[in-house]
Amino acid sequence: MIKVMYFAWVRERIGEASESIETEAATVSELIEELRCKEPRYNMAFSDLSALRVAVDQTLTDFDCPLADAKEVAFFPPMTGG
Amino acid sequence: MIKVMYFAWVRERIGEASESIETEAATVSELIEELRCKEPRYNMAFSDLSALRVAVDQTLTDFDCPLADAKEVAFFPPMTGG
Amino acid sequence: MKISVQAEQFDMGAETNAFIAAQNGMGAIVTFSGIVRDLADNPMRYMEIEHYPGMTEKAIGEIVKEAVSRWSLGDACVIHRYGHLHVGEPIMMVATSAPHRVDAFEAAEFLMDYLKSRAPFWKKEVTQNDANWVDAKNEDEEALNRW
Amino acid sequence: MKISVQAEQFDMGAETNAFIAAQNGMGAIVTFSGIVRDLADNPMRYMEIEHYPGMTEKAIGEIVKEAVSRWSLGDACVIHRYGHLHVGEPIMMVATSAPHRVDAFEAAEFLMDYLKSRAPFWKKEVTQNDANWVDAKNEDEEALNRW
Repeated sequence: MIKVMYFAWVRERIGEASESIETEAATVSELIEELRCKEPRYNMAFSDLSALRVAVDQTLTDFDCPLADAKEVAFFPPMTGG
Repeated sequence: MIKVMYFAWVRERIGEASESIETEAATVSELIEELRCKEPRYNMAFSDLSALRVAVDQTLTDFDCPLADAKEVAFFPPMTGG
Repeated sequence: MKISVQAEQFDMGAETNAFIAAQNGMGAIVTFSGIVRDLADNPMRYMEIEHYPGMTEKAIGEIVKEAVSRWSLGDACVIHRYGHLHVGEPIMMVATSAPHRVDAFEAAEFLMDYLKSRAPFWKKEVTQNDANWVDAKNEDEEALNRW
Repeated sequence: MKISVQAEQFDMGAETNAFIAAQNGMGAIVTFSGIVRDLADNPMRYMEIEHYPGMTEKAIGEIVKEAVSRWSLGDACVIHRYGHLHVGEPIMMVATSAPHRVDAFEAAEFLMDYLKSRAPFWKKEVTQNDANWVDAKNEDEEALNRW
């Protein structure tokens, strides 16, 4: 079980802030493919990966990142702090 | 008559903050030569011109600056504000 | 080394004075504060800032640690708000202290550049008619290249 | 555009808040303050700052005018003290406001670099045993070359 979190417009498009997912995905990319197949709202949220960023266990990383032992994966647009 | 002012260690070496001087000096350099001839304390204060800065009528300038119409000439070390 | 991620307003002047009072032997203090600006075309009702609790504090902590390792600093402070903010309110501040001004300035700019693009905050501008997530700017991403 | 050359202490926090309160539509505020540091080897009794009344205000005014012409600023403020100052007291501050952070930062650094070497102030450090005029640093003169 992995906790998957969504922020900003990713959260709004998917319609929830977080969910627990049973997955065998070995990488972030594989997890994204699984999610896109679930429902159209996921497919839409993940349609342009260049507009998305990912953090695994609260560390910013890229889509190749392996998920072995990962507890928390978060998807969000580029950050706009400051 | 020109008002000549001294600041920081130039003031301390010469022993006064300002004086009025009757001069025909055409430039700052000529004024300095006149002052150096006055008394040893002036000669000492002006012995190393690379350690001095000059302002004519409250504007930083260089030793070639003409004194025609000048009302106020000030000598001081490099500034240390901020 | 104060890091605070908070919903509450804060008083820039009071935070500045508290930061300065805690310094010892530091000749240079730099502060930056970001203020909510109104939109050019459409009055903003409020700004909503979302963040990623847990990761936010961790990311800011790492950015501050990096600044302290790169410059000769006495101290650094980061305060960043989330939630509902109104026009004119402070969004965030950073403060740095150093023996000399170049370190204090550079470290403050470094902190700001990284907080902009690497701390998990997202701004939404809410007007009478609509609500838009603020787009990240290319120039903010490019600003990281100078460090 | 506040410029003050004064003997009196000032309150950094209060000045920062007053500066921010006077802004309109500015997203970025930068402040710098310089604090009297003690000497490494010898406790300082006080710092004496001499200045050139008249020229000081004029020189600072020209430096501020130059900053306003070079960067997109909302406002700028310079406060600089003279006379007797004690360790830990603020010597001076600058504040800048701008729509965007890069302008506010660069203008504040420009103001500091020019105030250091082009405003007629001279610092003297007075200890129990002696009193020394602070030497201008080559690096401060060189800092002007980047602008």
